[in-house]
Amino acid sequence: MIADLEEIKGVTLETIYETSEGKLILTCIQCGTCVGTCPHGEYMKYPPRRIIEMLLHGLADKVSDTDSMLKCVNCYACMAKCPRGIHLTEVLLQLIKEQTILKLPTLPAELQKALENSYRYGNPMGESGRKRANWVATSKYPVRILSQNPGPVDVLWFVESYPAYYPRGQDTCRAIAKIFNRLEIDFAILGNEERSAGECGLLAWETGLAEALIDYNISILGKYTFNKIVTSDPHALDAFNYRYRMYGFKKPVYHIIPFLMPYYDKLKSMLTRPLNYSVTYHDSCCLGRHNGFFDEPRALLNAIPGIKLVEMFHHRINSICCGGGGGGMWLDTYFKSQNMERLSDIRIREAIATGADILAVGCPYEIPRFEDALKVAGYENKMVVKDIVELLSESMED
Amino acid sequence: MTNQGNNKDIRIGFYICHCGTNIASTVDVQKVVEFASKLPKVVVSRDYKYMCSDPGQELIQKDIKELGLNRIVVAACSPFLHEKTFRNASSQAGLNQFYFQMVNTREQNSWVHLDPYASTEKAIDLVRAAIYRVVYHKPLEQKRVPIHPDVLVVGGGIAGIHAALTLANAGKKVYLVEREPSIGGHMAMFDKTFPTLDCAACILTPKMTAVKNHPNITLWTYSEVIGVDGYVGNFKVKVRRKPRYINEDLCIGCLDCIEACVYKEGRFYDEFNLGLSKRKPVYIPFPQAVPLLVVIDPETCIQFKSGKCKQTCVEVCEPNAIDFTQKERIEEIEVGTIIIATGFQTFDPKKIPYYGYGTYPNVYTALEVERLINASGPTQGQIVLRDGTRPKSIAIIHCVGSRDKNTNQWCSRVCCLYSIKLAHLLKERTEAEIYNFYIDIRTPGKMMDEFFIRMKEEGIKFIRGRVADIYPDTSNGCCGKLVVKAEDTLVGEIIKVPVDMVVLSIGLEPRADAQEIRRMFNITCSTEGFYIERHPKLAPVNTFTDGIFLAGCCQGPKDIPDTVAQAGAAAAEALTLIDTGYIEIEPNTAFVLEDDCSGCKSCIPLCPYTAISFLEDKKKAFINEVLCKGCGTCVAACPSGSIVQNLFEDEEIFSEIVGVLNYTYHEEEV
Amino acid sequence: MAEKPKVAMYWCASCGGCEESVVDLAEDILFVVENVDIIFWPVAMDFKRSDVEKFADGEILVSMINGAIRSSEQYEMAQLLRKKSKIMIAYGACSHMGGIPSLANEFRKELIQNYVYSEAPTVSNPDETRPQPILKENGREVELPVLWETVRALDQVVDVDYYIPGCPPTPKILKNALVTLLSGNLPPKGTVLSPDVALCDECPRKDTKPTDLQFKEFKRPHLVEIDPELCFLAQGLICMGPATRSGCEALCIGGNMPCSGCFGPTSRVRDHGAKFLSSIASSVDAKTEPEIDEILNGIPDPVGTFYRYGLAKSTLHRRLNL
Amino acid sequence: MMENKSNGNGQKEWQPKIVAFFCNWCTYTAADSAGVSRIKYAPNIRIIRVMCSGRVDPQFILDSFAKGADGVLIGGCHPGDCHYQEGNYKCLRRFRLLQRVINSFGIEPERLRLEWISASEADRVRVVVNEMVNQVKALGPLALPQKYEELKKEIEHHPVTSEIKEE
Repeated sequence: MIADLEEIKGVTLETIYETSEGKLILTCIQCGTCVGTCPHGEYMKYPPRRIIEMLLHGLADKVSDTDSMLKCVNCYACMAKCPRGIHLTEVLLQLIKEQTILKLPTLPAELQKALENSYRYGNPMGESGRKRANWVATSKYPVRILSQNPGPVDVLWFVESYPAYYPRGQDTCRAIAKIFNRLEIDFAILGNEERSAGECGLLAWETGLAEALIDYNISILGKYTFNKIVTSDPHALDAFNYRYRMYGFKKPVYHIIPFLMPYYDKLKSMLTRPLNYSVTYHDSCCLGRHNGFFDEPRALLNAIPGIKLVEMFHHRINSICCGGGGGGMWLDTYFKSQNMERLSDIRIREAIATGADILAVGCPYEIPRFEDALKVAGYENKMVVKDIVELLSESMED
Repeated sequence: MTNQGNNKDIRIGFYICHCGTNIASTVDVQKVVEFASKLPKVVVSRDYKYMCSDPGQELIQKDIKELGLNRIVVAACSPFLHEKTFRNASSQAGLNQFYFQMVNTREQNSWVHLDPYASTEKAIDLVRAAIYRVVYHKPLEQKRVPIHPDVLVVGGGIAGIHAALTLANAGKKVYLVEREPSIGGHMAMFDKTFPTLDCAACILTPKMTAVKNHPNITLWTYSEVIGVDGYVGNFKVKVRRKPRYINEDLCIGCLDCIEACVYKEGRFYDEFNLGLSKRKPVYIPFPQAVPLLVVIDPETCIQFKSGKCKQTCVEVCEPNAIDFTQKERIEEIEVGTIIIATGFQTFDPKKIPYYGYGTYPNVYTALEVERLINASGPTQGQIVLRDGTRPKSIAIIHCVGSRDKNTNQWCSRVCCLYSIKLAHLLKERTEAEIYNFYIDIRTPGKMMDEFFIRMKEEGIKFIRGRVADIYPDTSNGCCGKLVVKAEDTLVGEIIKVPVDMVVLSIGLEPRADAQEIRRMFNITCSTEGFYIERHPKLAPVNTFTDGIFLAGCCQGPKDIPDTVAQAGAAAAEALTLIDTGYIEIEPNTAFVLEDDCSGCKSCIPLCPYTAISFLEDKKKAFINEVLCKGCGTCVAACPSGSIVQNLFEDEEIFSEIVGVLNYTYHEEEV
Repeated sequence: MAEKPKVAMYWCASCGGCEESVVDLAEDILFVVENVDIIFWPVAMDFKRSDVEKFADGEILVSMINGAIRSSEQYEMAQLLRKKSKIMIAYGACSHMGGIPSLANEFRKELIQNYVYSEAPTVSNPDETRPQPILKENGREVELPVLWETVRALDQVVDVDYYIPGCPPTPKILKNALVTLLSGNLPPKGTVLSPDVALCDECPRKDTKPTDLQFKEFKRPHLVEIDPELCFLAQGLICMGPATRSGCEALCIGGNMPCSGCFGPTSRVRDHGAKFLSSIASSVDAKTEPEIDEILNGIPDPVGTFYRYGLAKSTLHRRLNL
Repeated sequence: MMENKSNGNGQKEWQPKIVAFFCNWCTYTAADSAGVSRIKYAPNIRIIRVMCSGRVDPQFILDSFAKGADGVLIGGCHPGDCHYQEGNYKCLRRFRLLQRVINSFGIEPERLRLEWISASEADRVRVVVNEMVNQVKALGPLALPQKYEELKKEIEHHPVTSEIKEE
């Protein structure tokens, strides 16, 4: 499922066949599964199957002359279903996307702004870097900030930008602070020193920006002594696990959900307040399809007393992307201008069809996207979007 | 060192084969010939275009006679292919055939290397090794093992049935062992067969009855082979016969007991109909079952579960055939040859969750549809969905689980054609719109492509694109349809087709227990789990174990005509052995040098065949040549070097080591 | 009166046990004295090298050399005696196969000398005095023997006709050998003068060895109480008997100690240790690597165990990464 | 590729020689099948056929090293799949101990490798042979015959003596 990092490091469209990952492209049988499963396949002039055939015929330039690849939301669906096991998302499509962005006369404004902000402020929203740790003051439970208290720590919690600044994201932060404290985990955050992990930059194939952020974060992380990184953002998880590694970063990195699994028994004993909700869980692309964590989020939800889990039609490996990945978070206006339906709107219809009260998620992008989609669907009072950690915290009596 | 015989008069002939250009294009044949001619004791060194041809063999024979050669080395292909050929050629010229040694210059050299220099160097090293080795060869006699004339056929599908009948008609006694209560296998489940559309039952049932009635066939259904011992010609086989709880000799097949069962309706999963219908605890798998004997399923029968059944079945059975006390029996038989025809299983489509099998009731497997179409099936041939309605649109999805790295990588060969056949039958019975979603249509074989074209003419739709997603239609006026989403790759558009029924054309795969069966019979499996034939072209039904043959889909997916042809071939191979009466086996057995043995007993526990025993009177170890299979493990482990393996003597291998390493050459170099 | 055959005896790198074994002949020594003329035996009588040099080539009937060859002097003496003798016999395990001294082949010479002359806890050598090949004193220069890097068996430096095995050879073996040699009815060159069957053949415990022996663990003789009747291998103790020539009358076994292999392998075996290793390891009662290793770790020093007397004559001769 | 390249001057890059003992039923057959599939691998390997990996006498392995092999590869059937039931286990047990022994003799354990390659794993032959050739190449020549020649020199002359005379 996951490409060999050593192999894809520094690979270009010219050298792609020199790697065994790249050679897989030669085995494409043109079955069209990638196109059929691509959430934006209908809107691409050159969807993945055609890109492969164009590439094989030396016509890759023609593909990057169009905006086809800008529509890729890095959802890994084509890769997950490819019968030839071609690492489309990780290897081929990113290279085409890089070329596409280079050739575009102007980037869509919203994306342009997000990238600029990330560069200047270390977060895509353009918030002040000095306010990054402000949320800590609102937490009922203590959160140690390394820059103020730099001693060794077991878990370095990489908060990331959405959770740090966005109000609903801060809810998840407080939930995590509570869970960590209750589980007696030795943890700390970087605080204002932290900057976006750079995954959004990477997925939009703004390599220079991504490298700047990676260099910065690696140097900051190098100042402190810790054993592992935990983050609630699957995109940061991917950035650390697949990109930072290429730049020599070695520490283990976990997403909060699988990280909590070894504490399952202890955690479950603390979940005493019943939450009598019907819940449907949306598999995040990065957490699920890319990293294979399908059972863990469901196990944690099922640990909460009172919760009844119902599934949407598309779940686990067949889940539909919320549309936020690959820079999609800042392309909604652009997509709309192309008459494309928002993926979060499509997804929310399936969620509503389950009749669930709560749409549980495991990625900070999903909360704002789905909350907005619920509003558009006129459903904002009937269904609530919540991160799994929020539900865990809610069930945990103080 | 032990005395290796009189080496003075050794006269070696060396020959290298060009194999057309197969060897000669990579290996510098001339250089090897020249090199070999200079080695000690080599009298003649030649090359020839095709050594295995008659003139090639005659060349050797002429040299043996005229030049008095007494050792022959041929560098050609793998010994698996032509060692016998050259041994025979040598022996026809009056030389003991074991004075021959072969060098593998093709499969393990010219075909696997690109650089002619390195290939030639390798060939020279291996030729040197063979020439050094052959000096130590001894004249040996081939052992003859008598062949027990009885045959065991494992598996009662069409392959096993055909093989058994062929052998029985030739007058041989056959044991046919089938795991299920009836023979017939998968073919009995089918409705019609492609491309002729004749009814499977019509052509299969007469053969099934013939098996039952044949005086030379012992048919054991509901039975499993649980142990195999021995070797070609003399296998000892253990068969477990599971209790049916019916006295087979008394049951007359009236089926009154089924009628009389306390369960008025079927309540339990009907294996033969894949759960599309329900059966009672007392049942027959299908109306044409052979033997027509009922079975009682102890898992569901009230008598077995609580012991408190009214036993209405017993009351009604006039011949008093029902016997709840029946126990399993173990039969032990001796046979000379074995035909494995254990068949296949179908791919479990739940492994591809996005096709919704098991989630959406209207997603069926092709095998389930075979049962639906079949007049003796759960709906008496009516094509109706689980809610009783008749589908108006049907999608058939090809290649389910096949050609896919995530599931099975191979093409199952039969799915295209059976999908096309099902499309025809479904259209004929329902007049529904039929969409075939395919990656490639593969219709090789006699009348097969013609069949495909005919079906196109019938108006069946073919869409080139692998289905990416199946989900319920939730559009306005939601109708319970399923949306099949794929890219129509020829048009270049994504299509979403709402259909009433989805048929998954699941591929064929090895049975789940293929590995256990393989171990039991000591045959080999490919990584996929299909049994490997000895040679894909020249020995397609043989295995690497002498006396065991393959027939049908256990060797790889194939259709009915190919299965029957292979079953016939397997039967013919067995017949050849039986009618020859014996088999010559390699004399590579080990023997103890009695004078030298100290009787330390180290070797005795190492032999898996208990061929080594301790002679209490002499206080020495003794190897029973008949039981020895010639692995050489005891030889390697004998601490005083007192066991010798024919064909693989220590000195023979030591001289090969010296040869491949060009040992003296290195010394000169220093 | 016909002249008695001349016999020479010499020791090289050895412990002296072989010389002792001649004396162990007891009254049979009279048979020796009666039949041969001992013309060179420095350990027992006062002979000089020059005495040997005076003989014509081949004038001595038999030279018996015990001890391994590991210095230039020993090599020169072996060469000299070879030249002067009709028959050269390697006497005892060291001469036959390198013996205990050839365990030095597991190390570099430098390492051994460092230990012996400096590092050993009992050594006080503040001046770091070391053996020198040349001694200069009073204007004279004396060349002294040089210690070799590699310890060798006799036949690795000179041509050897027969071998008398054992550490040391037993009186019976020696007497039989002498009788054979004096009879003039000589066996083929290269023969080891003891039966070419492994020791189990004459072992009193042979019958106690089971036919289904599997090793679940290996024990070490100094750590367990040894059953005086039962086959050592059946007790989990390494006994080289199955791989070692007989002829010693199982003396060690009689003393309740397992065979350590001093008679060397049979003629059909090239590498004593490898062959024994093969038989022992084959019967280890485990199928997974960790389990196999756990059992085999019960043999802490396989080289020292399997090649105790024969490292010089083993296939690999010595440690090779010098 | 690891082909033996000879340049114009007739000088060769050093190429390791690997002696392989392959069992008749699995690994030898797999090597044949690699040929039939035209799978290419390094030509440094010299295959000696034995009926079973259980026939591989440790003496063969030591002798191969002593006679100039830079590496020895043993190929047998997977555990549980031995054509002779358990010969491969016997081979494995000897191999585990022998590896300790060769290590004591100063031969890197990587020069001796045991691999289970079934008849169907033709490509595994390529992978294993290439891996082993690369591994042995990295270790450099073992060259025992040459080392023995070198060691023999001390028999004939006294290096220390000659040094002193130079003074």
